[in-house]
Amino acid sequence: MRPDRTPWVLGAILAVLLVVGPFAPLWVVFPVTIAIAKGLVALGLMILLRCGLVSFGQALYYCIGAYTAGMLGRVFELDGVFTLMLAGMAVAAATAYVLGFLLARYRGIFFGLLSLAFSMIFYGLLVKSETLGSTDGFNVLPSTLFGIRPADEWVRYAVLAAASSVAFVAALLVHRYLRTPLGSLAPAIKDNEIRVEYMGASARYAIHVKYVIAAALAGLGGGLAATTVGHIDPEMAYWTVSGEFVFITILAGTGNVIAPFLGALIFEGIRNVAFAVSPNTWQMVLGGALLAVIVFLPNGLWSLFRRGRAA
Amino acid sequence: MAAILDAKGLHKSFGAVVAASDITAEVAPDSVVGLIGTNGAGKTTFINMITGYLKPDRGRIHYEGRDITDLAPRDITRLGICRSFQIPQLYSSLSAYENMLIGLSVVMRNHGVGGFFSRGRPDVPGHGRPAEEVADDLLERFGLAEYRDKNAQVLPGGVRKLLDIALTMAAKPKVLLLDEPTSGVSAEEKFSIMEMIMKAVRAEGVTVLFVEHDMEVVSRFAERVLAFYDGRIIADAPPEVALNDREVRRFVVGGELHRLDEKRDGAHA
Amino acid sequence: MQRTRKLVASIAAAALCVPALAVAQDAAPIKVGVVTFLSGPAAGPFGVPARNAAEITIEMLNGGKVPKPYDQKGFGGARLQMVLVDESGGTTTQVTEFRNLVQRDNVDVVIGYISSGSCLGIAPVAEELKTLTVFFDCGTPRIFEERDYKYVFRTSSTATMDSVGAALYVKDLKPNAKVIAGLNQNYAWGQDSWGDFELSMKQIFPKIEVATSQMPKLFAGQYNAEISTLLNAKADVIHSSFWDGDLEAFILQAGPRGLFKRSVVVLTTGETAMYKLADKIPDGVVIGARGPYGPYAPDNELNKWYSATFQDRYNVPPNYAAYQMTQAILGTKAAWEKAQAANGGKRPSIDQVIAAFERLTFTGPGGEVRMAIGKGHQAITETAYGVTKKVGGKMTVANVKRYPAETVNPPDGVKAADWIKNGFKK
Amino acid sequence: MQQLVAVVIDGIIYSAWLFVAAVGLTLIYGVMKILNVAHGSFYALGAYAAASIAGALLAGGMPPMLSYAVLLGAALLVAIVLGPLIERGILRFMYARDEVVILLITYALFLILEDVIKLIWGVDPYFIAEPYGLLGSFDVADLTYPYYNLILVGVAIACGAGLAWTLTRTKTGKLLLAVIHDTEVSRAMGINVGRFYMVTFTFGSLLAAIGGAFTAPTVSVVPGLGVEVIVLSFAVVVIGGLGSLPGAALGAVIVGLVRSATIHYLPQAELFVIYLVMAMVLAFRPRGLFMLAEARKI
Repeated sequence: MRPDRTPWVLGAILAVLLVVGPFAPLWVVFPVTIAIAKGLVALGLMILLRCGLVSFGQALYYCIGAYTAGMLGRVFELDGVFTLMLAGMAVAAATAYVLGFLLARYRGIFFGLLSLAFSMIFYGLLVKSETLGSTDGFNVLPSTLFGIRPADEWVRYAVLAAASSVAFVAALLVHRYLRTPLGSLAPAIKDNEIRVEYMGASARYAIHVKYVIAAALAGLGGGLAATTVGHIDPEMAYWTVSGEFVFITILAGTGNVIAPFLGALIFEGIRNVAFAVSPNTWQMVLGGALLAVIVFLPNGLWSLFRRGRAA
Repeated sequence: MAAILDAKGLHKSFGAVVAASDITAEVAPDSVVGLIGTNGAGKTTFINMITGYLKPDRGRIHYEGRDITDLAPRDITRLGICRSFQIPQLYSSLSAYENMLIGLSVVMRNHGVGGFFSRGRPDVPGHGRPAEEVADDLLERFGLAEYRDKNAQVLPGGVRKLLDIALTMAAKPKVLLLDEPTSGVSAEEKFSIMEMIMKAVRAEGVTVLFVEHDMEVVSRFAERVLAFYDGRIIADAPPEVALNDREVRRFVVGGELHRLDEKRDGAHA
Repeated sequence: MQRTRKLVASIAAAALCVPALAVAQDAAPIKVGVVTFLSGPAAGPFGVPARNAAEITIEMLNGGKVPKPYDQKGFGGARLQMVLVDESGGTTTQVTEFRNLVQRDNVDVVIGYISSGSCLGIAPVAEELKTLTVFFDCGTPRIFEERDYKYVFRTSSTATMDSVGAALYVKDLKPNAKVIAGLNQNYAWGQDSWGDFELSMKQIFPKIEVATSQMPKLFAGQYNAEISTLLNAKADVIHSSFWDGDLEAFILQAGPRGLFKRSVVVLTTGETAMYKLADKIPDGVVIGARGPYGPYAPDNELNKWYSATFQDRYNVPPNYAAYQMTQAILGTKAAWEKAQAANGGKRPSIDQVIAAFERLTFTGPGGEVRMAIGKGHQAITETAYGVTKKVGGKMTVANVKRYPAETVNPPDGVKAADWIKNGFKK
Repeated sequence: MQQLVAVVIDGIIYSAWLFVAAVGLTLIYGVMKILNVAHGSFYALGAYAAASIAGALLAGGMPPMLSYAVLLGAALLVAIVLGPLIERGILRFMYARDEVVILLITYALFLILEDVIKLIWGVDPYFIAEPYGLLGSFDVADLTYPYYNLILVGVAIACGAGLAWTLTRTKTGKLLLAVIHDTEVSRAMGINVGRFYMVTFTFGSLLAAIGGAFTAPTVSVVPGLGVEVIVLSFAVVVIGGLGSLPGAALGAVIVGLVRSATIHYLPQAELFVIYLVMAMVLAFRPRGLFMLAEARKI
C-alpha cells in the first residue's frame, strides 16, 4: 500500500501559506483567503459528489454561515474570527440536519433542484427582511484573533493565517473521514445503492451524515467569507453562487481533499485575470476557460497531479 | 430444533396480480432449501419479502424467533439474512477486490468500528482479520483471485454472480438467499460453480435457500424443495419426493424435465 | 456589429491619445479606477452610459477642453489614467476587484458603484485601504447613517431625495389625491423607495389610503398580473421606482391596458427610458431623473458643453447616470485642485484632498453640488420633477417643479427615515 | 369575483409564456438527459433576433401584420444556426460524461453566449412593440387586455399540441420514443441516434427561441434577459416531471395560477412562491407530478 502523503502535503501547504503570507502582496492575500472560503464549500460538495449527489443549493449554507457570523457581530458584538466561523458552521449543520431528513431521500437531479429551491426560499426571506438591509445586506465587524485586533496592515494576513489553519484542520478531518468505513461508503452509494442496503448499511443515513458535513463546511466557508469580505448580502444564497461552487468542485475533481482548494484558487485566478484583461467580456473568458478544463481534463484539475502515478 | 426462519401466511399482490398467496414455510437451521417454480410463480417475491425489499400485505416473518416483517432490508441484513441477486448488484466501476473492501467496510461500520482516529487496520468483526486479508481470502474461496483487479462491469456473467455471493459472505450471514446463482452459466459449469458456492458457504454452517431452474442441480444440492406455483407453495418435501409429485411435475418440472433429458442425451453422446 | 467596431475604435483612439498627452505633461499621471456595470441588466441604462461619461470626461480633462472652472488639464495638471472594472459578480467579487485596483494596480482614486450593495460593501474596505473612493450613483442613505467614513464620498444625493421629491410633486400636481398604489422591485432599492414615498405621502396627506403595494421579483419581466391589480386599485397615483428593462417592460405592458389613463404614474427613474420609449409613454406621466440631470439640468455653460459633447460622441443625450459620473469626476477634480492650491501648487496628499473635499461646494453639469451632510461626505443637490409632454413628436418634460436641496434632503446628522417621520423636521 | 377572473386570466397568460419558455427544456432532457442551462441563452437570442430583424424590416416599410411571421422566422434562424453548431460542435463529444458535467458545459456555454449577445447587440435595449398593440384589445371584468396575449396562449397551445402530435402520431416521433427508451438498442437497430440528438436539440432550442421571440414585443430586450428564464423553466419542468410533456404543461399552469393568485392576494410573497411550490411538489411527489418512479429490477 502507498503511504498516505496527503497529511504531509497539507501541512506543507499550510506552512508555505503561513511563512509566505506576510511577504505576499496584499492583492494576492485577499483572493487566496476567499479561495480558501470557497474551497471549504467545495470540499463539502466533493463529499456529496463522491456519492453522485450534486447540490445546486449549497449557497444556502454558505449564506447561513455568513449571516450567522454577521448577526453575532450585529446583535452580540462578537468579532472573534474563530467564534464567527464555528458559529456559522454550527447553525448551517443544524439546518442541514433538519432539511436532511427530507433531502436524503432524493437522488440525481431532484436532489440538486430541491436543494436549489430551499436556497432560493432562504434568499427570498432575506430579501424580505428589510431590517437586515434586504438585498443591500450589512457590514460585518472587522474580526479579531483571540480578542486581539491586528493592526490594519496585518489584519489580512491574520485572517489568512486563521483561514488556512481552519482549512488545514477541516481538510485533514475530511481526509480521515473519507477513509473511515462510513466515509468510504460514498462510491458504493454512487454505484449501487441496493447493494449498500443489502450489505446492511443505510444509504439514506450515510447521505444524511454527508449532507450535514457538507453543510457544516459550507457554513464554515460562509463565516470565513463574511469576516474576510466585511459585508454580506442575500446574493450569497442565490443559485448562481451555488452554481459557482459546483463548478469549482467539478473543475477540481474528487480525487483528494486538496483538490477543492486548488480548484477554488484556480477559479478565482481565472476570474481575476478575466476581469483584468477583458472587463467587457470577462464572462466569455471565464466560460471558455471552464469549457476547456472540462473538455481536456475530464477528471478535473486533480488528474494533472495523478497522471504520473495512475499509470 | 426450532426453525431459524418462519414465514406464516404471507400474502402479496400488485394490483390484480397475486404474487404470493398464503405462503407458509419453516426453515431449519443449517439446512439447504431449493426453491423451484416457473417464472412468475412467486420465488423471488418470497425472497424479496424475507429480505425486506417487499412488505407482505398480510402474514408475518420470524427469524430466530424475532418478528422481522417490518424491518428495513439493512436491518434484516444486519441480523444475519443476506441475499444475492438475479442481476448481480455490484459496484460496477470498481475492481473485484475493491468491491470486497467496500462490502467489508460496510460490515465494519455496522458493527460500530469508527476507526476515525485509529492509525492501524482494525479487524473485521466476525472474520477476526483486517479487511484486506478477508477480501483476498473470500475472492480465493470463490475462485475469483484471477479477477481481483478487473473492473466488475467487464467480468463475465458467471463471475459476476460469484462476486455477488462473495460480497454477501463479507457480512457473515446465518441465512443466505441465493436468487438463481447459476443462471447465465453454461450447463457444464453449473455443477462446479454450485459445488464451490456450497463448499464456501456450508463450511460456515450457513442456512441456504436457493432459487434454481435446473432440477438436476436442485436434486443434487437441496435437502428440501419448496415448489411454487401461481403464488402458492404446492409442494414442500425432500427433492426426491417433491420432484415426483404430480402437481409439481405438471406445473413446474414439465418443461424443465424435457430439457433435462435433452441435456442428458447430449452428455452421453 | 457597428456598435462594437465603434467601441473598438474609440478605445483604440483613446489608447493612442494617451502617450501623446503624456509627453506634454511632466507630472506623474493620476490613476483613476472606474467601476460601473459593464454586463448584466444594469449595464445598458446606467453602467455603459456612465462608462462613456467617464471616458469622455477624462479624455476632455486630459485635453484641457472642459469649460471653466475645470479647464486645467487632468487633475491640477496631472494627466488622468483610467482603469475600468465591471461592477458585476456580487459583493465578494467587487471587494476583490477593489483591492486589486488599490493594491495591484495602485490607483490613486476609485470612482464608481451603481449598486447600493456594492457601495455598502466597498466603503469599509476603502477605509481599511485608506483610498479615496467616490460613489457616483448608488442611492441608499445607510452608508453615512450607519458609520462615519474618512475616505469615502458620495457626490450624488441619496434615494431619499427621489421619494420625497416625488411626494412633494404629487402634492403640487394632485392636491386631492386619496388613494395611492406602488409597483417596486422586490429588493433594497425598491423597498426603500416605496417605504420613503409611502412615509412622505402619509406626512403630506394624513388620510391617504394605500390600495396595493406590488413587489415583483427583480427582472421578472412579465407584469400582467401586477398591472391588473393596479388597474383594480383605481389609485389616483401609482409610484414606481422601476428601472431599465423592468421599467420599459412595464411601460410597454401597461400602456395598451390603459393604466396611464386610469392613474397618474410616477416613475422616479423614468428619465432613462423616456427617449427610448417616447412613442409608448403618453403625456402626463411623472418623470424623475434622480436629481437635476438630463431634461432637468440647468441651462448653464457647463451643461451645454457636456450634453453637446456627449451627444456628439455617442449619438444619445447623456442620461442621469452619465451626469452623475461626470459630476463625481469633476467633484474630485475640484477637491484635488483646491488641495493642490492649498499645498502651494504641489501635488496634494490624499489627506489634503480629503480635507478639501469635505463640505466642498462645486458645480457639475447638473448645477450646484454641496457636500453638506454625512459629516461633509455626502452631497445634496436640488431635484426636479415634471410630466411628459410631446412637442412636435419630441419627448419633453412640462410643468417642471424644482425643489431646493434642503427641502428634499435631511439635515446633517439626521437619519432620512426619522426626518420624514418628523414631518421633514429635525 | 371580478378579481378571481383577473387571477385566472393573468395566470393563464403567464402560464402560456412559461410553457413556451420551458417546454424545450423538458424535450431536450427527455431525449438527451441534458439539463440545458444555455436554454436561457436561446430564449434571449430569440428575443434579440426577433427585435432587431423585425425592427429593421418594419423600419424598411414591411406591413406590420407580417411582423408575427418575422418573429417566428427570427426564432427559426437562431435555432437552425446555433442548435446544430452547439450540438454537433461540442455536446456530441460529451454524451459519455456525467449528467452534471454536461450541465456545467451548458453553463459555460451560457456564460459565453451572454457575452456573444453583448458583442453583437451591445447593452442598449431593443424594442419591437408594434405587434403587441397591433390587434387591439378586449375588456374583461373591468380590465383591458391586448389581443396579443391570446396569440401567446395560442403559440403555447400550438407548441404543446404540435409536439404531442409529432411524438405520438408520426414515424419520426415513434422512432424518437424508441431512442428515449433505449439508446443502445435503437442504435443497434440502425436508427441514426446522432441525428435524432441534433434534431432534438435544435428543436428544443427553437422552442426557447420562439419563447423569446414572442415575448420580445412585450418587454425590453436587454442583457441578462435569459438568466431569469433558466431557473423559472427549471422549476416548471421539475414540478411537472422532467421529460414529461403534459408535466411541463401542468407545471406551467400551476406556477402561473399560483403566482397570479399570490400577486392579487398576497403580493409580498411573490418573490419565492414559485420555489415554495417546487419544494412542496417535490416533497410529496419526489420526481415531479408526471414522472414515474424508476423501477429497478433486482
